Amino acid sequence: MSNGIALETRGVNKRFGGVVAANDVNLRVESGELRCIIGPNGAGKSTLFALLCGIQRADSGQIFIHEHDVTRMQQFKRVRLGVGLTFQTNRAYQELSVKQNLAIPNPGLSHTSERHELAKERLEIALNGFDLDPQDETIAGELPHHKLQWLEISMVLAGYPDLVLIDEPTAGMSRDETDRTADILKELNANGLTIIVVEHDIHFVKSVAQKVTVLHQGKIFMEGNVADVTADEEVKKIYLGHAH
Amino acid sequence: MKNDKRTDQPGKEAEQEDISTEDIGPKITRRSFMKGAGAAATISAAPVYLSGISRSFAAKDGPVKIGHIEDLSGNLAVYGVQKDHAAQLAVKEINEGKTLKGGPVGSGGLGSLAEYATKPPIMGNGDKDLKFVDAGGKLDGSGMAFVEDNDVLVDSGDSGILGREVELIHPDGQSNNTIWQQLTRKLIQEDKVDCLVAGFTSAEREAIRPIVDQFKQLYIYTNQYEGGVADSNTFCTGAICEQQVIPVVDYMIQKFGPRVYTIAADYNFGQLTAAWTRAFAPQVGGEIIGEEFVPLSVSDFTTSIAKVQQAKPDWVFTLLVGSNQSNYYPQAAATGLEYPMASTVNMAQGYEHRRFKAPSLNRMYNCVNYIEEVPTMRNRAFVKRWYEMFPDDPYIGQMAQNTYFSVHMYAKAARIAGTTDQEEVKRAMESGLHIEAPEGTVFMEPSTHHCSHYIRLATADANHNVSFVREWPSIQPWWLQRIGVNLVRHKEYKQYIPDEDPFFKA
Amino acid sequence: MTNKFFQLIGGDADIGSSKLFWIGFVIVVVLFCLYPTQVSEFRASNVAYYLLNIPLGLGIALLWGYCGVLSFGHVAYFGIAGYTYGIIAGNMAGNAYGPMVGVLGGLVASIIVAGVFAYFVFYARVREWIIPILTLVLTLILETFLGQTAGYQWRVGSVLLGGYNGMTGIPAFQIGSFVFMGYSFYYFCLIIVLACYVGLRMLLNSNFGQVVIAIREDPLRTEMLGYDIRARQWLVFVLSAVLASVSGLLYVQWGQYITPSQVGLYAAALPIIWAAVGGRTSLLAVVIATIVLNWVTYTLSSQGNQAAMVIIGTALVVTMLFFPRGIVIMVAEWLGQISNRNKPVDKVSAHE
Amino acid sequence: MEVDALALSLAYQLGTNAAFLFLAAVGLIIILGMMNIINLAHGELMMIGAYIATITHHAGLPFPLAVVASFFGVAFFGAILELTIVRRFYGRELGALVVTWGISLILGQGTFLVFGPFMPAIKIPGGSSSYGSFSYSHYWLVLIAISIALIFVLYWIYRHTSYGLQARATMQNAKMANALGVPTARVYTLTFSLGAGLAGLSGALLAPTSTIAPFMGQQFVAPAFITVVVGGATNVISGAVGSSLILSAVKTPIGMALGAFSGTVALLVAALIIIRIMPNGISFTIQKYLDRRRNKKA
Repeated sequence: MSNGIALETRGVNKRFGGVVAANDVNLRVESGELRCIIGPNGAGKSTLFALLCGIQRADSGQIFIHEHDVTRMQQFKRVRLGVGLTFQTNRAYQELSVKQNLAIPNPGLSHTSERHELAKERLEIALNGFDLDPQDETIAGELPHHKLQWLEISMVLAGYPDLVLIDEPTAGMSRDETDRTADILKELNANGLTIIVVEHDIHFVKSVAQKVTVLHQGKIFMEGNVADVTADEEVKKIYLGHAH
Repeated sequence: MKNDKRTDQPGKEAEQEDISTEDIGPKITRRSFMKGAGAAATISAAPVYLSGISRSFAAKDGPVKIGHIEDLSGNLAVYGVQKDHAAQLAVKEINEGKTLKGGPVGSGGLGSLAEYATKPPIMGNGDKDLKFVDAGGKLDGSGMAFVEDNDVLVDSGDSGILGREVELIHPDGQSNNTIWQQLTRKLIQEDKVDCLVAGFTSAEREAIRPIVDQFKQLYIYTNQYEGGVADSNTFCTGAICEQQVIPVVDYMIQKFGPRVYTIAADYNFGQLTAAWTRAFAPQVGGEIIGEEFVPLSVSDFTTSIAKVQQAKPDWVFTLLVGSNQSNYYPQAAATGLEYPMASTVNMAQGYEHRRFKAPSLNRMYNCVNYIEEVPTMRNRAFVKRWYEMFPDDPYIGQMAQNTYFSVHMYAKAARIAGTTDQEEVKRAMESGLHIEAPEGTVFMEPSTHHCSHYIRLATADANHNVSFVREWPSIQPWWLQRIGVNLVRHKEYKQYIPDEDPFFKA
Repeated sequence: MTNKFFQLIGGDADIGSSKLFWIGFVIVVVLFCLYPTQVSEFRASNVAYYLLNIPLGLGIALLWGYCGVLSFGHVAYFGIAGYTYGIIAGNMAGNAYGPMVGVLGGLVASIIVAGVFAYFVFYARVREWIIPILTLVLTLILETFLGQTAGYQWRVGSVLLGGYNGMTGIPAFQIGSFVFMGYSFYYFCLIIVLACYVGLRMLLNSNFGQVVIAIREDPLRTEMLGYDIRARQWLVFVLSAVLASVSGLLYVQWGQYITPSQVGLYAAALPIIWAAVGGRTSLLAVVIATIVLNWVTYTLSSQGNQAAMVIIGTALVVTMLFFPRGIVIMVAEWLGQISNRNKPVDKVSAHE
Repeated sequence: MEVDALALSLAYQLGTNAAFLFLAAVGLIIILGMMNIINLAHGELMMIGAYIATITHHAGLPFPLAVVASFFGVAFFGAILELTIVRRFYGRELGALVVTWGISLILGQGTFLVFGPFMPAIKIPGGSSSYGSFSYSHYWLVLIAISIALIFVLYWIYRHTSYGLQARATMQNAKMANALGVPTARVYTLTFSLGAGLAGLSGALLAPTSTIAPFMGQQFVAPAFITVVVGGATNVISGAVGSSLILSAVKTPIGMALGAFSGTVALLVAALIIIRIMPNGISFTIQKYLDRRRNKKA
């Protein structure tokens, strides 16, 4: 699975009014990678995800998923190419039961059916690892916060994607829960899932990432392995200067 | 008394018998004609009063039920409540042993020898206590063609109908056609009413007529409408186009000129009345120079007013219906539109001349069969009786008067029939019946089930005082006859529209 | 297969899935079947009128309660189906197949109009709160148009559209030579209403229905699971328009008559009221509210009570204030708590 | 023919049509735009305004004062409605829609039961002048002027008063505003009250041109909603102004050339098309255009 490019953007731009949210972004993620995207608040991380999924349209530039040009493709069609997304604020169906939450995603929609067996295994890994029962009648809104995050990740996996975009999965989690999330994501990645995570928690980033992309003011500021990036003075400056 | 035979031979021996037995000679003749020849003829043509004939009937079981549906809530309640009160008043009078004068019309025909005042009486000073400003011609006979009976409410010699009390069942149609259908079924199937009196809009009438026909229910529709209903079970007592449109168009063209602009409500009544105007204006020397149909929901008339001004007519024919559309009058007045106006609906229904500030309806001419201001003594008496019973009512409209005499007419027909059996009563209704209504004499024309009416041309001046500029004591409902309807011979259950008459295609 | 059937019909997309509930359900259905044997044809025909409104109410429940899209103008499809049936069956009067062709034609006409309209609405991704007003505008256009069709130029074949006076003399439904009138029409309505209820309940318990509910809960999340939500919303809209058409077809067969006021503002609000008062997130609640509210309206008006509208308005305000999720649903939950304290009755609780 | 007279008349018609739509919609759009409440009792609030104006005017109050009385009377009534009923429906737009429909039924039929079918009308103040074959009602000219004045007054309220500032903050993000110490509950009450008061004011201003009847509100409901939908809620004032101008620009010439039915249908069809092109309404498009221009400058 490590051959091929899972995701690529070429010169993507996006402005909201006077704010530049994406500035000539050229991002390239190989299949089988586990990439972390970091950056201070307002760096355009969530916007980038929205552009990748089609929730927002780029003003200019191109986006490729599995080497298909999806720049003008509807968002649900991109999902069908094998992409999954969890949102920054949890969007599992809080009024529905866990069972319904997990039943609603339909693997049949995914175009990557030849990889279904693998995807099915990954779902099993997630459900077991996150301790979720697909027959559970509990209303999702009654779950604790971390369980709700895990539920949303599992829901996305239930659609059998092979590329998932995960937006701040560990926000609000305890250390143990964060570690468990990291372990499962690594295990999923080992089973062939390409993962892109937006995260603030450097501890988490250090524990999972193979490669890190730093975003600043809508631009790719730096890209490299974890150690290099976290050691970089400029990166530290950005964080200190803007986030706090 | 051979009451069972009476309905079989309406207008023949039975009536002659009544004249002698009831001793009603020229003394209480409906009209005392002052001119010699007329007077002589009238005596022979004297209609018959049936007061007292039913004394011999023993009280049958249970009350006579009159079903009455009108809208007591919702948009049309304005008119519905008036009509409901009219039915209550009539039922009260019937139960008190009263009736309106009238009966089958004898030979000579109705009003055939009547002439009318060259200068009719004029009323003034607004509001409920009208006074004669000018009584018209002199009352000594030289200036007056005829004098109507002043007191038309007489003893019926009966208590209730055929000795049975009359019960009024009057549910609320809620201005909702489906509820009208449900209520009609209920009144017919469950309450088993002897007579159904109902309907304001034509839509309501058409909603319930199939049910009426399914159960062969005797049904009286009391509203003014566009005409054309030929239905063996339905009797229409309101005025129709030929009785209202032609007189007013004729008068307006003579008085103000031939260029007519029509502005009409964009639905059945407005469209069909406009079609009548289109067909008849040329015959009386007029010309339609413009025509606009306005949807019922429109309430801002700026553009319509500008279009009238652009067309520069001699007068405007306004056939506007409902409370939204009556906004036209104040808006037109404020814009300085000062053309004379004519109508067949306004004033008499929604009393616009009372509601709107003068001079919105200045120079409005309206052909009506009734309006509260009708200056006759019999009407003043009727108005007085009404306000005694309903002191808080704002106005007595044309339709309310129709409902009032229609209920009395039913009672009269049932007495002629000697039974409340509906088929028998229908035949009695077809016996050439007339009734002395507050408006004047009304005659139920047997072949078409429509009424002749006493039509008046009422006009409002700059202060909204109403006066009457011309009267037609009896205008026949002739259009259905023209296209060959004879319900006595051939049963029918439909509504004709002018397009079915080649005359209107020209 | 049968197992699957029971799973679908008994699922938790609607209130009541216990054995006790189903016993009660069957008893009520049997009572409805016996009712005409005990009353006059008039009473049966009155109750048939309450019944024939149910599909319209169910359509609103499906669209608003389960899919989260409020249409204020579903009576437009009621009217389109009714008028089309009147035109076709009227022109084929005397032909035994006329009414059937009319029913088909009515449904097809509704589907076309609803399909085109829903395409405009959903594929433009119109904001949620605009949809009720857009649908209302559509039905007002229809009313304005039909209102001015009094003349002969609006004759289709031998049938007059009739303007505000409405279209009269619409043939009753018949199969072969058997005409559905009076008692038989009552049973005809009862069967159709049962079929609509059971069918919808099964649909909503299926995966399709679950996705519809998911769209109501969170359209974007659902779309990001790979569902074309616009196509689903479109389909649900058309399906609910079909349900409204079923009511329209039954209505013209019941009264043999239809007027433009059936697609007017007041008529448009009624099904919303039924759904809101009963509880739009339950099919059964809407069914019950439709019957009860129609009965109340009729009873008040048959007594000539001028305060009918004030009473209905007050009921509406009180319901929305104190039973925001609908009276029937909240009573059912209360009953459910009594009989079974552990199990919540309504999994698909209201989304406010 | 007299082309200038016709042109002037068309301009006048355009103005009155736009003023009618603006007045019918202004109260509704404020409540909808600021609070996300679709107020189906809007027509009845206008009706109450007309009734207050009629009653006080017939009791001897000069008409302009009667109009002011209507504004305050209906604003007060609106505040009571908000405090007792409407405030329970924030965030439940569709619930609000149903409950306000219930309120409108009660108010309409209740007024009928209390005051009867009609009220005596108010005479339209002012006279008329004519140019060419057309004439113009002074009162409508005054209404056009009042509509324009109202635009500026609203603009001023929202830009330069502390209520305006708080209202805009609440509209953007109620939670944040509340956290920053804006009394959002009071802002909502004031906004609903202002919207209701404006409905009452419009009802009173339009009262002389209309039949004063319990169900008179219904005539304003459809035009008001169409204006609001076309306008959108991004910016209350630009939405109401823009959409009433555009709609009357469609309706007036078509109505003049083809008649009232075509004018009405054209209005409805135009509304559908505009919404298809601009799903968020005219005000959103205006806002976007302004943003873009600002960006270019920046």
